[in-house]
Amino acid sequence: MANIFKRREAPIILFTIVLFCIFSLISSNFLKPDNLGLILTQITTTGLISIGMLMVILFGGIDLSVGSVLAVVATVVGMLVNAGINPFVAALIGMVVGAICGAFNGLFIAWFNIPEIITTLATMFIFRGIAVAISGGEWVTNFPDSFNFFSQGKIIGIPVPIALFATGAIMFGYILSQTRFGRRVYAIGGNKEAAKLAGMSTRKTKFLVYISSGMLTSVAAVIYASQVGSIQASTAGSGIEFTVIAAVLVGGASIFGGVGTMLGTAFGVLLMGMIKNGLVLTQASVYWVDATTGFILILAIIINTVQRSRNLASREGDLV
Amino acid sequence: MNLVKEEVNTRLKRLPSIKINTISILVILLAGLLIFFSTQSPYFLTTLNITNVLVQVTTIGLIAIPMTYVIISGAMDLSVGSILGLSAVTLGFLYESGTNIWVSVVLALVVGALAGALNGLLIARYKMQAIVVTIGTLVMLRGLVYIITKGKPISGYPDSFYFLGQGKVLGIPFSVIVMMALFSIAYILIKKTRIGRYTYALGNNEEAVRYSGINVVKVRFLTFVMSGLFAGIAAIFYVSRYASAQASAGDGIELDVITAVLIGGTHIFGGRGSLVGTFLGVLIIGTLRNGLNLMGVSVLFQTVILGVLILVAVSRQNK
Amino acid sequence: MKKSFLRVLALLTLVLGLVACSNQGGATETPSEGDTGGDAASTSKSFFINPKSIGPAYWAAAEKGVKQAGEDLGVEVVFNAPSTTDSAQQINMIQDMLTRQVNGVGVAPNDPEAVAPVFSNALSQDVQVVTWDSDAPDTDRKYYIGAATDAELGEQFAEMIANQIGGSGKVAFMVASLSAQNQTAKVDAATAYLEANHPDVEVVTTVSSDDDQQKAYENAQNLISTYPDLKGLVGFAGAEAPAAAQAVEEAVNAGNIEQGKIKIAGFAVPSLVKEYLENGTIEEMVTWDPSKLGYTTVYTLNLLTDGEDVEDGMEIPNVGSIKVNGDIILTGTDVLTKDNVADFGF
Amino acid sequence: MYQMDKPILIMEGITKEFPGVKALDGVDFELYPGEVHALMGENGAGKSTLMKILSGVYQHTAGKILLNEEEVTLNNPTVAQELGISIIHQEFNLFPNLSAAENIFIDRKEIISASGKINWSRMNAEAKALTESIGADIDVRREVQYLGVHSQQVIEIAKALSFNAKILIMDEPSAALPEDEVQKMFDVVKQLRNNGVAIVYVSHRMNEIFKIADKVTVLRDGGKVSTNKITETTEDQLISEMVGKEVGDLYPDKTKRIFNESVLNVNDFDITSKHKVSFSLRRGEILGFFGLVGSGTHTLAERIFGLKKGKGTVEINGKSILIKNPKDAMKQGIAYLPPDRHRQGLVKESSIRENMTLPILKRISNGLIIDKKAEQVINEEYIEKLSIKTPSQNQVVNLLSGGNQQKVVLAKWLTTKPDILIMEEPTRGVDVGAKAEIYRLINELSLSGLSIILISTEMPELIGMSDRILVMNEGNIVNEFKNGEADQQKLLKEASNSIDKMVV
Repeated sequence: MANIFKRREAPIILFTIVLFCIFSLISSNFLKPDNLGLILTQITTTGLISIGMLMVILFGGIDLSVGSVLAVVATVVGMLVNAGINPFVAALIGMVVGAICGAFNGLFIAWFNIPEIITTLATMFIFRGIAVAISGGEWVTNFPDSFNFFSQGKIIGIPVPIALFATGAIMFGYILSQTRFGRRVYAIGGNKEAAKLAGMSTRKTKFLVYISSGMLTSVAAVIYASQVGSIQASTAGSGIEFTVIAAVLVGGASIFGGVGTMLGTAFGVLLMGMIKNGLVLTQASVYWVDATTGFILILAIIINTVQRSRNLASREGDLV
Repeated sequence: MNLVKEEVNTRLKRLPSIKINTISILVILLAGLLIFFSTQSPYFLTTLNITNVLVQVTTIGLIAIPMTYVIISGAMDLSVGSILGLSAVTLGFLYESGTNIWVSVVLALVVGALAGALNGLLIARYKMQAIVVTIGTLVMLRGLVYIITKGKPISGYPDSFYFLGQGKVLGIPFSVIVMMALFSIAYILIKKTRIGRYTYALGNNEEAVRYSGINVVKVRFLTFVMSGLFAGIAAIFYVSRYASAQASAGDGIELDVITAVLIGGTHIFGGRGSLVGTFLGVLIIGTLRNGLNLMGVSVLFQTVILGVLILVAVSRQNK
Repeated sequence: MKKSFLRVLALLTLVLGLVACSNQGGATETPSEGDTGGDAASTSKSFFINPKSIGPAYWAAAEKGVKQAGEDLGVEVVFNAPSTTDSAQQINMIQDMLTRQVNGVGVAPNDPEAVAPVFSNALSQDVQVVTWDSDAPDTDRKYYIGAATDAELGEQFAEMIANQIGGSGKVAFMVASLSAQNQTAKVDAATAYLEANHPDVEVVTTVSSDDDQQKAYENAQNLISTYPDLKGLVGFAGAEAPAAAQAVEEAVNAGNIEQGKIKIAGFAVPSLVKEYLENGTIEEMVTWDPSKLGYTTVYTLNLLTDGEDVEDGMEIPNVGSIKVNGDIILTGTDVLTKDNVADFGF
Repeated sequence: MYQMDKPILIMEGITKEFPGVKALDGVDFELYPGEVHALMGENGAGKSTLMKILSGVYQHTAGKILLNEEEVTLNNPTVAQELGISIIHQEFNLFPNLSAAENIFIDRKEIISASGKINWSRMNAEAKALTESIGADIDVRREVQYLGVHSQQVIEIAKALSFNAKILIMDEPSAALPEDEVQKMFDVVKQLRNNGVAIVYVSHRMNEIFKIADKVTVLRDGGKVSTNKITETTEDQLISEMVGKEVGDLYPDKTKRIFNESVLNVNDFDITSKHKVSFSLRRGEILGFFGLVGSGTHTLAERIFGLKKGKGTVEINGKSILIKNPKDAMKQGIAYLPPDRHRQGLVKESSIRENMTLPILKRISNGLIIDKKAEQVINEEYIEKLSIKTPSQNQVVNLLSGGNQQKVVLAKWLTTKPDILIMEEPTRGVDVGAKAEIYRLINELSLSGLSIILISTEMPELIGMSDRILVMNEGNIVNEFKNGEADQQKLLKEASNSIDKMVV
């Protein structure tokens, strides 16, 4: 039991549970299965993007371009679907486009060694421009019904978006914690020099991470397009990077890299989604929503920090 | 003896000249833009237009000053836009509820500084990660703005107040004079005083500064208070110039500011950078926007051009 | 040193090359086509038409009307705005265009108060100023061009939802922004109208999407879940109604609510709600064509710069007859149903 | 003793050129299985370049490397490791965010099962076995950032051992180890040697070389000076080979020293809430502190300097003072030279000038503005006083040699004109020539009336420099040795005895 509390995810899990209880007490509708399903559906886009963001943050980087990548992919997929292409084929093409965007980031970051924040700040602008250019500034909308599969369809009784997010989270959770590739991500984030000496290729690993991040974002984009039903390239996904980064960091990851888990991130995403849903449900004044969200965020960060410093205090040989 | 080191020596001795290069590259870039735009638009190189550009960059310029300090010291402040909004509506709210305009101005500055102090407290004193904390305050303070205004812009200020953002002294807009003056003061502070030394040292090796008996917490705290205060100053000029305190004031400005600072050659990981560079970075962004506007280039292409500029201009910042 | 100089050169070339390219490819500027019209005298005129932001499809639709007018009237029009609905950047841009010595500007202000100084500045340079889509009544603008006044629209929305839900029950308002004046004015008018005429209709809350479609969609989902007895959703901006319809349709498909239990009213862009009108999720909506607003704006500016004026009931080509009420020009609204949705070209 | 005739490794005429400079010039080096071959030389002599070539980090520009009489190309560290060449770097190359076991086995095929999953239980078990084989008891599941320095070193050694290394390069392996662990490490080294592993032992520490090495090779200025059997050389000879000239006695003469009043009295001063110490320091005295890692010597220094908070006051010149932060300490004339100059001592990207005046900027400012002139004068003064070798005071500290860097840190604290100077590990990572100079400086300072607390894990240094030595063990001062009383055995015994036995 004591070990559970030492885990890095402990505070965020605990905090999520407490908040869950508070919302349940305030609003009777919160605990309804429908609503819980709703929360899960709503977090799928941010959730999928946060998986890639977690890996990027594990490297000590940050990706500001995810919102723009989402816009590019959603626009492309939407236009393909409207051009009569099978939604699944369109989604696959979308993933290729996402991978190309990721590769573009990865190229500048891993090969040309330009810091992540600078590269992605630039590509945030560039991809957004490309997305609008592709769309011609018009709404991409009126998708055929078959495209609804990605938002309303079910796989063995589970809504598709939730199934996709769960698959992504479990898959990458496994990769990160159990495979050589995943441990490389942690190792490089923990100590880049040591990783090089141990013969790991930082470039290759980083490049792969950005490609996977691009692909995960494109899956999110497909769900987004199907859920929302109409895409406006200039605003689709704009600002989502902050929500995603906040979710990953609230989930216990460190901006300096090397620290963070899929479990923590999933809870971070869940927490963010719960706040958004809960604040509407508790019928709080609309003007209070942002302030309360920010306050809860800071509270979560404080709790994380307290736990981290307590862990450090128990460091071996504190008498030196 | 020390053959290898000497070799490294000769390579690294060029460090100072690299620094000069950064500035000269920026100057050449700015000059290139000026020449290009003046060939493209007859209205570009007019006194009126140049004044315009300078007035337009005051908001970004004012906030870029402390941002340079914050980034050099190895941190980051994403909440400046929200602080600007908060100070702006505080000013409007206080004046609307009967407070003297100048008292309101002072109190708005205090609110800005206090918001910065909140960041500083969490980041400097409690060692929380700057990006995380300021994303949190970004959301929270913007929320506060909406609570105060309920979304309605607050306008109708006395004429004397409009002088700040719209008045001129000897033909030069007052806000531009203030920005230049603050840039100069900040330049002297960072170049010639111990505050500047501490800021650079903090960005390079915080531990060593602490072990030198310097109150690291205080220095870092001050950079964030300064950041809040300057966002407050920017807010005053914003309200005065636009005659209105709107809830969305300053939304998203942090990216513009950080872009300007980075283009100015300040190193994203701290320890290196200069205010001259930041000033040039601000001017480059302002000139680019203005020139492209005059040419009637759509903002969509403008953002793409800005993106490419960042990628190319800042790519020298290898890790 | 030599190397870095080359680097700067390369950088400059790249950036300026891009600028040049984008200028050529920039679809925003319609060069005057004086040779086709033969109206050579007016070719030197140029107008700056400034929406709230660039990118949203609503404005893209408006841009079509603006360009059409530019072509028809043989004037140069520049259609541009910041990429976000940022008041400060918008004003900077207006100022830049005044430097360019345009003859008239048409602005959809993000902050109606903040544009006052730049408008009086324009006037002092003999530049004609009108507002469109969103008004700034306390400024020196000559005319406001809208489909209807915000108050009228708010009341129209209110009447429409009250009608659909049978005059009593809970409704929720969905807006694009909590701080945009044209949104809040409509909300205030609608609330007042309901209080006065349909006291049994209760407005439970107002939610904002910040112009983000996903947020609008999630807002609608959360509203449906929060208020089990909700009877109506009112969308005050283009992205709200389709998002509401999408959420309602999903809830119906999932069996959470009955078909037709939640009605949707408000403003809609026809192409966005086409399928929902056709499948019955939406019965009727208020709409207007932003391209008509754009066209009328350019047309009005052209008249003003020629020293003429608009008149009540005058016919504008491609738009129809307009209503002029003091300094307000109205192009009128349409009620959108599944029967006429196909007739709208936007 | 296990000794084979054929060399496992032959390096012939190894030359390494960096653009414009020769770092190594035709060095020959032979290594036999089952021998400990010490590699010595001052900083910059080429030791690390040679070892980096051997471990595949650098590639030589001329010469060849034969492994078991076959020529090999070592183009990256992985190749070297696969050929059985492992290196333990002086600076830890650990992943602080990963567990001890993962650090040992990171990125290794052996611990990955057929399905591609990491076999955690096998990895942990093997890691445990490896660390136990070196006599260490570590929770291998714990993240390295929560482990102490000595455990981290053990992990480094275990990592190298896990490769079944035939050639093991140890770069200053004892630098971070406490004395009792050094003995354990020697046992491991001997064990490895008996198993036929060839060990290259890079060290500055003479006494270690003579204890453990079979052969010793000295490098100077990128070339080889000599290779000798350890039995056929002496300490003096090695030193003169390394510096190229005779150096006098490392330690100054201590006979004519007199002390008067005490300047610092520490009574019942908290090290932790459980441990209190009392001692006093007299004017002009060099008071040595010896303790193993974790004994509390470092905490004591940080407490007196106000970097760590705690209870208890100190008495300075008869006045009782509460020190809450470094500012308070500096006001009382206390200065503290920290043990790790890279992390704690220097802002390495800044110039000498900026580093030296960092603690006294307030004093040399007129109002807010720094008096550049005064700053330059102070710099000139101390560069000369400490004979820091640099072309200018604007030189970036990064570019100085270790000895000169350490002198800059020392100068930085001398500019504060302290009465009491606490020095921790003042000669760590500094070559012999610079060491002698620093010792001379310390002695001069004490003769001019400066009271010095010298905390060190290097026993010869303490014995050679101190007027008195206090030994700390588990947060308590357990014994005091007057000048001439202490020797290495006694110090180590007091420092490593369990407290229970001490309380008689």
